[in-house]
Amino acid sequence: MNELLERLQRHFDVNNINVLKPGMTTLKIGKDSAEILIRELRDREGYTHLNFITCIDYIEDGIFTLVYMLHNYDSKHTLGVHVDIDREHEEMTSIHTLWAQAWTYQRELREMYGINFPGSPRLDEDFCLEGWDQIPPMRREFDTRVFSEERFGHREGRHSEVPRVHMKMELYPKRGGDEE
Amino acid sequence: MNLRDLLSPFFVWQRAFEKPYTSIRPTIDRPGAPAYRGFHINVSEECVGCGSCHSICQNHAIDMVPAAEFEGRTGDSGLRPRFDYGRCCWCGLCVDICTAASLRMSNEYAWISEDPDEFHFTAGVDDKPWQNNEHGYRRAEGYHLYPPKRIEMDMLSPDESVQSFEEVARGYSEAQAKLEADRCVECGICVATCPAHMDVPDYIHSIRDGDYEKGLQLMYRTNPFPATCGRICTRRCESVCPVGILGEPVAIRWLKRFIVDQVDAKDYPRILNDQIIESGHRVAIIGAGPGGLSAAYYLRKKGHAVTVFEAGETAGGMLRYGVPSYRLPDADLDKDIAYIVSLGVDIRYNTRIGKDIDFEQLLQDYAAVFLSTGLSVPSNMRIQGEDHARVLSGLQVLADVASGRDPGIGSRVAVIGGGNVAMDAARVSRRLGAEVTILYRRRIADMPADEEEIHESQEEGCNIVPQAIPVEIIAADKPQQVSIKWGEAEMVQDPTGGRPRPVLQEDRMHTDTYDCIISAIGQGSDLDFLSKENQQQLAIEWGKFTPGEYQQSALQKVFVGGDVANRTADAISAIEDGHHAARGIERLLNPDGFTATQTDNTGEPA
Amino acid sequence: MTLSTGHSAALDFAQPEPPDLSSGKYVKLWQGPQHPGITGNMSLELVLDGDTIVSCKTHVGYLHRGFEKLMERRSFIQNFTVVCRIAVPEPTFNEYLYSHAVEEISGIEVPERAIWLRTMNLELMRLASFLMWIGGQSGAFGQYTVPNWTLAYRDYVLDLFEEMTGARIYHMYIVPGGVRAGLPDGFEERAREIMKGAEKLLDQIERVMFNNVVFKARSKGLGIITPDMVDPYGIVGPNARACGLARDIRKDEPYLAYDRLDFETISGNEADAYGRAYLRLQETRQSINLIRQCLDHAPTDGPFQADMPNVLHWKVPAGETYVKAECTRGEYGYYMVTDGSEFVRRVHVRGPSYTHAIAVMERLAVGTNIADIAGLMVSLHTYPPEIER
Amino acid sequence: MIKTLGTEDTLENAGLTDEEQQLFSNARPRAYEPYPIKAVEDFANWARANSLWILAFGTGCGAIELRPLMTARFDANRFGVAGRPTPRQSSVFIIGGYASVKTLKRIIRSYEQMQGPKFVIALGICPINGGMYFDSYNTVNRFDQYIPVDLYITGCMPRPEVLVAGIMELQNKIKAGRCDGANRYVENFDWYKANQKKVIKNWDMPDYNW
Repeated sequence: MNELLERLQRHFDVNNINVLKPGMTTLKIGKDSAEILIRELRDREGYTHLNFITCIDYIEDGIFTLVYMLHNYDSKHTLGVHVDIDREHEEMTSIHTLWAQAWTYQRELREMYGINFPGSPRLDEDFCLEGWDQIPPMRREFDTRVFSEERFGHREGRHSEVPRVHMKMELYPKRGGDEE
Repeated sequence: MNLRDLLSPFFVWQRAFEKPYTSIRPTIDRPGAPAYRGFHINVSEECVGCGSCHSICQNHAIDMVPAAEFEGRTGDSGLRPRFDYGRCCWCGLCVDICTAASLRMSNEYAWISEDPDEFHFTAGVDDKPWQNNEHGYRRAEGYHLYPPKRIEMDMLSPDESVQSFEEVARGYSEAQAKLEADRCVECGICVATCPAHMDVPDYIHSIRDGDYEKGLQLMYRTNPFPATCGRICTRRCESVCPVGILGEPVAIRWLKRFIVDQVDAKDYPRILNDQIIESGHRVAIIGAGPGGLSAAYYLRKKGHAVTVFEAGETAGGMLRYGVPSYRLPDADLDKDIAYIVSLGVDIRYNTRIGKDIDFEQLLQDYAAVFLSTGLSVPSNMRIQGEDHARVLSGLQVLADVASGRDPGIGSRVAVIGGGNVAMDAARVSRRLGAEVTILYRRRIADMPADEEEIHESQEEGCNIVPQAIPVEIIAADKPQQVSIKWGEAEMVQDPTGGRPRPVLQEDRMHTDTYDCIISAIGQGSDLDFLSKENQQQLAIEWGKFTPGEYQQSALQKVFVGGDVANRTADAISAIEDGHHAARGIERLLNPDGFTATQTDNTGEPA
Repeated sequence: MTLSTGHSAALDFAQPEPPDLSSGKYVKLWQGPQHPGITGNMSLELVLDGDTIVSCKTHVGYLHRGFEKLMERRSFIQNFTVVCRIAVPEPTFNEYLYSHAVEEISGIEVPERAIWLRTMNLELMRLASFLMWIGGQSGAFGQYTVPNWTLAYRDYVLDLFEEMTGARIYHMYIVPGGVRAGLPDGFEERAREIMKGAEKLLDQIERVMFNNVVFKARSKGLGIITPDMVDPYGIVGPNARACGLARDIRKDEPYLAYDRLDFETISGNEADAYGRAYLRLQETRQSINLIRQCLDHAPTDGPFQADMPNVLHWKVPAGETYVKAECTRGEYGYYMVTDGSEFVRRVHVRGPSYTHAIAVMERLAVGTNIADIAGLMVSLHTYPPEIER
Repeated sequence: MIKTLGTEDTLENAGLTDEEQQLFSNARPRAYEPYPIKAVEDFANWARANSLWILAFGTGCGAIELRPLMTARFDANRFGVAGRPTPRQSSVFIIGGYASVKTLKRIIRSYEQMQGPKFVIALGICPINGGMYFDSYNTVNRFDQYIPVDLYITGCMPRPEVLVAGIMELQNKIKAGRCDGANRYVENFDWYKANQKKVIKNWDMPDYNW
């Protein structure tokens, strides 16, 4: 395991190596060399299985972290490759030539986060949504509850009381903490 | 293709001879499994309406709605869960979290309707056929969604504690406090029960956040004695804490103490940031106990010039003289008082109303008077010989010890009484090296003292003799000693339904000799400073006031509070009286700017 | 057997050029979303030349509920009730993986009894799911007897679930920290009886379905997956095992009590629809065996839940993990990132159908007869809700 | 070529291209009128109630409990229930729980294609008030805003037993002549359409499919 990481560190600018548990490690690499690293892992290091591609929205840092989870069946080791991309320029090299299912993930990320993968097939086709007219729904700033209430509405006739407030109103309306 | 493959499908026919397994009337023949998660049942009498079910429901399927009165547990909020079966997913988390275990599930599952607006019901209130169903999901034994046991407070061992006046409860560590604060379900039922209506869930929340300064601010909104109450409060809040129904209540008092312990006294002005804009009004307060000082604090915050008249040498009243320092160290009481004084409250010590200043004079000089003189006169036992020199009052013993004087109790002491003062006197005597016997008229379970106090005094070696009625005090052979004649009592049921009465058994009399007898059977008020005329006007009954709205007495300018005006006679009630009187005085002095506390009553789920 | 699973340059998974529909030679046909042959809604946009498929596009999203978004605004305890809805025929895998991910990040040790109960629950689920699948596969080839048997028998397994967990479909039994209850009285005997019946049923099915000349004729040679396709297409589970790769997470990276159970990874050597179906039949039997072992070994007393903080304001420390389990269709995984707050930062649910129903299906469908497309779809054991979540 | 009606009482079909406009009708739906003789209508209702053909379109999780319904244990066939793969032959549409926006479009199409008299049963909590997915951006909350529903069965999931009970309830309702969901749809057609178009943003089908 350590040899692999050493090798990777020698050839690539990987950082933030994080051993999550035996059999699973994550590392971070720059956007430009990510595709080469993943290709290298697949072809030379035996990480032949792509578990998934996903994205984490760190809106407070202004980045999307793409996660490529690769698995090596021989060493039973899983390697998570993290790639930070700018939230404003959300674009990433496509890896659809490496795995057959990669373009599906990229299509999903396009729809759910708005990330562009130039060259990836059927990228702009609807995947799960149809006629979506809002910001991509998985972005953190999209509030699904507010949207649902506005567009779909709820049945009327619901009202709930907070025990504490209710008891104050009923039992000691003039006492308790004064409003500042 | 071979013949076997061709023929094998026809084995299907063998099934024709098997017993059919169609259920003829599915809904009737097939009830849900015994532990099926079907429609909800709520035992309304057990429910306290804490709203934990509402908080945990991820679908916002539960509304808390006011329901008709139930003979429920104390602290019942009066709300009951109302279910929206257009939302509920029957996960049963509400059953799992239910603090009172009143919420259950039946194994009924069929509800068909044409009207989509019909799928609402208040479990246990609306009549539903499954309310009395015996089957259905119940929380399994040993399954908890919050820790039922409280975090133990470190205590000095009884052997150590009797050696000195050092504080017995050592306080929570930060880790312990966070774990204990984590147990709170944030229902807020305690807020209603707390006489001062402290924002308990909010300051417990601030512990979880590690924001103790905010916690302190929250506490000062309703209570300027947090360090004191964090140690000696009678904590009625804990008696209604729903977490305590199935487990142990959240240690609200210790958590309050923890917050105060985390904040240094010199940071108080910065944190509390009480801005005072002088109003020009002058208010007199009689008595520098918790009630008087609480009123002083809130009046001072409103900008009034406050003068407190105190008969004793120091401020604190009963907290100072009546509570021994192993329960409330002087430093902590001073922490609270010093902050109140720092706002510009003028305390005139050694000033007795009626002797040094006339009450009528106060009424003339000040815009309002708050009267909280407390109960300072020990009650008599009303038995023969009780004026013997070796019969001491519990209050006097405590005051002597608090002031650093030797009460001179000797080495064998009998304490008469079962209240907190009796326990304190007994434990103080233990610390002074005496062997202590406590005589109490009723059973131990009937003792008005805190259970914890009773337990700790027993642990420290006080011998409690219950059902013992003092009959006579007799002079002993030696002048430093005194004898007491007492008789055993039998508890007799009261035919009118009151609590059982002890009845003296004439044939079982004992006489014991002690170095002194400490009488601690209660205290009365000293209102001699009021003229007869005033006493009549102020409607005093049994030495106590019965205040009106905002603690106002029959005299418009006079407000009353503290032990002298309430039944509970504990610090937290006095503090609230002071706070409420301050509100009343504010209303009197500044009628235009006054608004009663209002909070919006919306319960929209977050 | 060593097989080459490396990525060969010859494999080309570029998207084929769309056929020229205006030529009048082709017919475009939509299959789905309401196709009765599959579990869940998914549609195939097929282009036919005669009755041969020349191009296939999978369309999903009919069941998209945005679980990953919903989970980001629910607390950790609330999420466990949501996750089981992701895959209706196999909710417990979601429950287990979600709970396991939370436990792993927050360092909660699950008691022994809960481990065994979880294992048993998962294997019962596998049995129920396979029974349903066998029915689906048989029905897709026009035999309606077997589905009626298996679905009716699956109901008995659901009865066991009802007793054990309190619900038929959405069990919500495996919670972060353990399970919600022990086994009810008499459960073991009833379970053993149902296992016995299931075994008998599987023998009958083998005879009626697998020896059936029509089934054989239609499923043999259909949708062949070659070993060199496995990794490039991300094929997992029985689909991969059927072509000879002995890959089973239960054996390779054991979780729960699988390292203490006696079983062998089953792999086949015919990677067509028939081979896959037969392999699944074997795995169903294996599952029955595993349930029996669980019944033998599961402790009957002791705690079934770890000490938990107050779940109403449970903050899980910041962390990241990927946990996976072998569900009936292969590797099911939960990737979880937490940030120390009361809410999860990100959960990604990896369902095996994601690749099977799209990339693999689109490739295998080409050249297939239109009549076999439903059978092919079922033989890949696709389940749309886990694709779109 | 389908007959195009005059402009005063026709649908706009604005979602269709000019070419497609020619292929679809622009007629409004017509309400069902009962037979003038009550006995005949009662007989027809009795017949309808005993041949409920279900559209085999499992729109949500509810589909999983529909399948056991047809097996020997619950045997819905004895109530005259049978599954049909096409809306043209079906009279009952069982909404199996939540409806995502994408599926709602297909539900509307399928529902409108069903021949009257037709009935809708909504299964589970989600069609009532959003249920589990009340805050999801892709599922509708109040199903009765889009399609008229004759009967609601609450539960998550409702068990096959209660489905059987629901079917029996529907039969009673039909026999009593109280199933007027389809007529409500016709009478409030514009309201339903407005609601549908509010959530379906890519309306590329005729306003009424039949």
